[in-house]
Amino acid sequence: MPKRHWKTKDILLSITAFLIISIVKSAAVIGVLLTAVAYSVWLERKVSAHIQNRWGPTRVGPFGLLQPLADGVKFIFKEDLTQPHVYKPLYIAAPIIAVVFAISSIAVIPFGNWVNIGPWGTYLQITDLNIGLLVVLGITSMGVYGVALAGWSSNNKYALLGGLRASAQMVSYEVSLGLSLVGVVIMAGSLSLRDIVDAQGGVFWGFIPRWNIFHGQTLAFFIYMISAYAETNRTPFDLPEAESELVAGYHTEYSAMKFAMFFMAEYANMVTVACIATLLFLGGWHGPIFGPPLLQAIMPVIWFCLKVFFFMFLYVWVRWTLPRFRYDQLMAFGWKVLLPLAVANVVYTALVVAWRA
Amino acid sequence: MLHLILFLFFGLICVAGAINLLAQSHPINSALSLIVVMASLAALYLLLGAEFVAAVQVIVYAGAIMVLFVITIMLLNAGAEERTRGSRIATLIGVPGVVAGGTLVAWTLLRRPDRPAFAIGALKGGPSDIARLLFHDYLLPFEVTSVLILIAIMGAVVLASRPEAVARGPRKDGE
Amino acid sequence: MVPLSCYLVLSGILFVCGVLGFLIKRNIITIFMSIELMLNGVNLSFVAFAAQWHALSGQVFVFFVMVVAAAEAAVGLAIIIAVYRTRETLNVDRVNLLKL
Amino acid sequence: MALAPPITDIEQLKSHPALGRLLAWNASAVEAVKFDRDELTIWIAQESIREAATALRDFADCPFNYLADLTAVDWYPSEPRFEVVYHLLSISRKERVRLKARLDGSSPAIESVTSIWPSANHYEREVFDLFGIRFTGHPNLSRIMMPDNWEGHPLRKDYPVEGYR
Amino acid sequence: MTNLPATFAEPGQDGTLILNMGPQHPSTHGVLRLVLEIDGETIVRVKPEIGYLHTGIEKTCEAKFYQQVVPLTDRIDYLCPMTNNLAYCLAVEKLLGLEIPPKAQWMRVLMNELTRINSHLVWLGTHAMDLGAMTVFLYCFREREDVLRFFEMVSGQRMMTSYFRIGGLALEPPLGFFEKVKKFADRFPGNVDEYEGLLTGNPIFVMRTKGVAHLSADDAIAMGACGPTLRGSGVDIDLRRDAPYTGYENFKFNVPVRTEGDVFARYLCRVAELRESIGIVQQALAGMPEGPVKADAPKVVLPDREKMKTQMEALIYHFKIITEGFTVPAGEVYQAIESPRGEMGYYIVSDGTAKPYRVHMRGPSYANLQALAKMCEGQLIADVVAAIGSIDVVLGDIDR
Repeated sequence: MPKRHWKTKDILLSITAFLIISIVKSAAVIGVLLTAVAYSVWLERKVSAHIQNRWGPTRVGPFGLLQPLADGVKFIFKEDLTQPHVYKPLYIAAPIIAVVFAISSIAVIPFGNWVNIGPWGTYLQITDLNIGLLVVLGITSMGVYGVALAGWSSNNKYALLGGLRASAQMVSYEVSLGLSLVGVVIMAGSLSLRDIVDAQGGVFWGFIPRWNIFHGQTLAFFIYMISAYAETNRTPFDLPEAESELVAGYHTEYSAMKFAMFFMAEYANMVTVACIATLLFLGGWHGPIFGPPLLQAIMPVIWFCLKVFFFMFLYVWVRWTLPRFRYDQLMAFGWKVLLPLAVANVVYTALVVAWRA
Repeated sequence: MLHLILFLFFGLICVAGAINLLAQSHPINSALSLIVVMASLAALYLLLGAEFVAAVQVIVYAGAIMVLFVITIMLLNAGAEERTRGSRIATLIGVPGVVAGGTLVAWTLLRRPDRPAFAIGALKGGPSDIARLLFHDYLLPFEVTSVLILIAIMGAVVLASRPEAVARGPRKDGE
Repeated sequence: MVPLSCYLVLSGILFVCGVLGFLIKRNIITIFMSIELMLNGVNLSFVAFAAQWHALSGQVFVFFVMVVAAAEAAVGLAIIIAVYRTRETLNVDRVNLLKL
Repeated sequence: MALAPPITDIEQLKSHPALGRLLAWNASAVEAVKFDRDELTIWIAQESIREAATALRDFADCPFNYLADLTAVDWYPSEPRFEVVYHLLSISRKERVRLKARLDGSSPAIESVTSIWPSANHYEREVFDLFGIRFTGHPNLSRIMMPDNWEGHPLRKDYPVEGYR
Repeated sequence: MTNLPATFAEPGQDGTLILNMGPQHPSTHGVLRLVLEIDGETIVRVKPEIGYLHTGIEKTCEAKFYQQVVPLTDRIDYLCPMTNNLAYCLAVEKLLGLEIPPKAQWMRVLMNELTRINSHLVWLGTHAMDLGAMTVFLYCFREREDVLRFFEMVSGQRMMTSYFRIGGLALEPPLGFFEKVKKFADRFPGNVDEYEGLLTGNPIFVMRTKGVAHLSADDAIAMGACGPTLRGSGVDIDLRRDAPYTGYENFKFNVPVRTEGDVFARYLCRVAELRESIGIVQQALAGMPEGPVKADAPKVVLPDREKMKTQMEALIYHFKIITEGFTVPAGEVYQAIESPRGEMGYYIVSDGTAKPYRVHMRGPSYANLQALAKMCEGQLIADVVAAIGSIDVVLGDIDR
């Protein structure tokens, strides 16, 4: 939003307009996000099936496209079991915490540039903060409570071990995750996601896009992806819910909608990670623009979505290819490999930027 | 106006969280109310224009330090607090004393309020300004704290790791 | 428009709550959390003063406090774990002897 | 097609390493011997089973270091009622031998061989569970297959097949 | 006493936690229950609790005619029915002194090796799935499906085959069977390459398995481990080679042995065995002799259907075998064969009647399970899962 000077007489009007636009944007983004979450489950099932010589969901709708709907209905109507020995307030709060923090980080993620719809114009983003990246990090760092409290309040040893593993793992990998982003921040000179994307416009030698991944941050990209996989508890880092050891880890005791909330949180986190990776390393909505004006207008969003889809696909691909780490190996990898590499990347980027300046 | 509403809102949450911390007997509830306090403090920092501090408050305090507390509580499987007779003097003299002192300070402050009304975002606490201060004017303290935290990490590792002899103590033999 | 004193009073309330927790709680972890609460109260007044005098140094101080708090939490919790291992209690009244 | 008749003469079988070793060690403990269908069976006096087992395991030429199987047979109603059967294998020489010890039916007990072959642990528990034969010196002689509160020992021939009524 | 699995401490002793793994747990392969005593995530002690599947097959055998026991043997180790059939049939044939014709022997070898492939595929899939690599599981089951189809072709059953009978086979293999097996045998090494591509070279898989759940050769022998578990610890023993049965002396194959004694070594042994087995299948197909598949022993072997309808004698024998069984000379045998999991032994005591006096099955998993406790001490919880996978337990085999 461009800067406005608030005056007392039109303050009410502008607040109303601001509220309406914000609510519409929020509703649209949340709607899209939840649909994306539902369909990433479908995508996961379909891709994994094809990796494994299976068909995946085919019964509900064409290509099983209505499967997420059926799953949702199933989750709602399933009996919601609450074991007698759980610590009830936290047991109920944990999935809510998980899903709320997973979804709310989408608020600062930009999907595209400024658009004009009739007389109104807006950024394709719920809100643009100049510390957007930090907000995302802060919100995702709060997500660990959902997992940890679920494990603790279930009053189950498997769940407790899962919760402990999850919290230790997420706190550890957050360090290298945060450090891997510092290089990008140094290059862009801003913490605003919009500025970071804007800094990646243009091309080298006419054909290589000036995305950060091609612009000295390749190492950071891989560190980010690995840490992000660990942060979202996905294979090969899915130890908190390693079904072969801990049955289902922190959500062993959950059923019905509460279980579905953890599921939603996991996939929403994946979407967030994919969005951040796209924005920070793959140039966000930048990409070749062509075609008729209407197409040109929505082209950036399409590019953004394609890149996010690529990351979601990568997630699924990795999950169904790799085995799982062991817990000590995971910790050693995070602290002894990723962290030094991330620090080295920060130092290197800082030196290069200082030398160029 | 908006500022006042938001201040009251988050301030009340803050106070409620702090009092809940005292009232709860189970440490995990106390920890969660402390997280609430910290999150609403972050909101207050935003009101004061210190947005970077607010973000760091959430990431470091709520996201890392309190996770440590929660992990410790989970790890030690701490149950509800048992009520024991603590130091009588602390309770009998300390509590009224502290409350009285606090009231006195509050009364002093509110009696003659200076009214430097500042609006939302009046002060730029952006990352670049903070960075300039931190890496220019306060470089030495910054480096000293980095050494401090390194030492703290090493100390924590040494303290928390158990000697091998304890873990594999001798036991009766035979199945 | 909120005057500085309101922030200071809020900060004071938090600090007092922390002190009270320190005095009346018997669980060592909760006592430790009370200390964090006091630090948070102080941080608030730092930020409020920084806003009042338009000086960012106050905010920088908050960072230092946070770093110290983080270091303190790490060491303190490690000590608590070590104590719990030998005493098997978290009640400070049962940890009042230097020897076992 | 026709089966060769079993050889029960100790003198004819002396060339077999296990029997040779046992005779050299303590000939009086060898109660009987049978070579039937290419398999050698040696009956050992039940009180010396542990020493015999040790002697076979520590036999330098052909160490019977692998306890392939341990089970029992119930010859109810004849006495001695039980036979505990040990199948030994020499990993290096690929020789097999079967040791047997006869036990009385009244309160069957025999020395445990867990200290010689630790693998006997579960086998002896199983025999105890299903036949009720006690193994003295076993570190944890408890039921393994049946529930802990089960009555009777199912593989005994006098166990009612349809359960206690 | 050093080799014994040490005691189980009282719960909470030394600040340890008792974790009940099983009997319903995703990776205990059936109803195995392991009581783990853990310190953090480190295993202090493992105590297997078994018996949840105990159905008393040994007792049931005593009430059946000799030929009626064959279907029971399928149900012991339900992943390798044919090897169980074979061990039992060999034992009874040894008691009877019965020679079986060469074609039946070669068919037995062929089916036996297919069974080994079947069992190893299930092992490989579940082992990989325990370590988080689920795709391998489905790949393995794709090939296992082919093997099960072969079982169905010869016996009409996919799992409980009962194809080997006392005195030979139940039926001639159907037309086109050998061609189909040949096609499979030609394709299969490529599939093994595929599995290995996903696992052997995968750094995470190697990290999870190398040096994990180590078992020295001495410990392995002392704890009675057998089969690939023993060979993975460097003990070179394979009954197919060392005590050849049913014509294995006519086949050339290597016995893979690894000396490392860890999960990875056992994995490599079994994968190498997959390749050796398919080699044996190829040899069996190439040299399959002609002739009958049943021994010429009318008192023991059921007559062909055709003869039964045309010859009076055959009808009488059929009637007698079915109604009163056949008597077996008194005596006892212990017949061991190399099942996919190790030494599968049948100890049968005959008292000269038509029913076995005592049948004891020496299950390889039962023996390997004892080694599990030894392997797991000092490892992490995740390693227990890898160790269970590496010894390839089948609970039907343990509990019987």
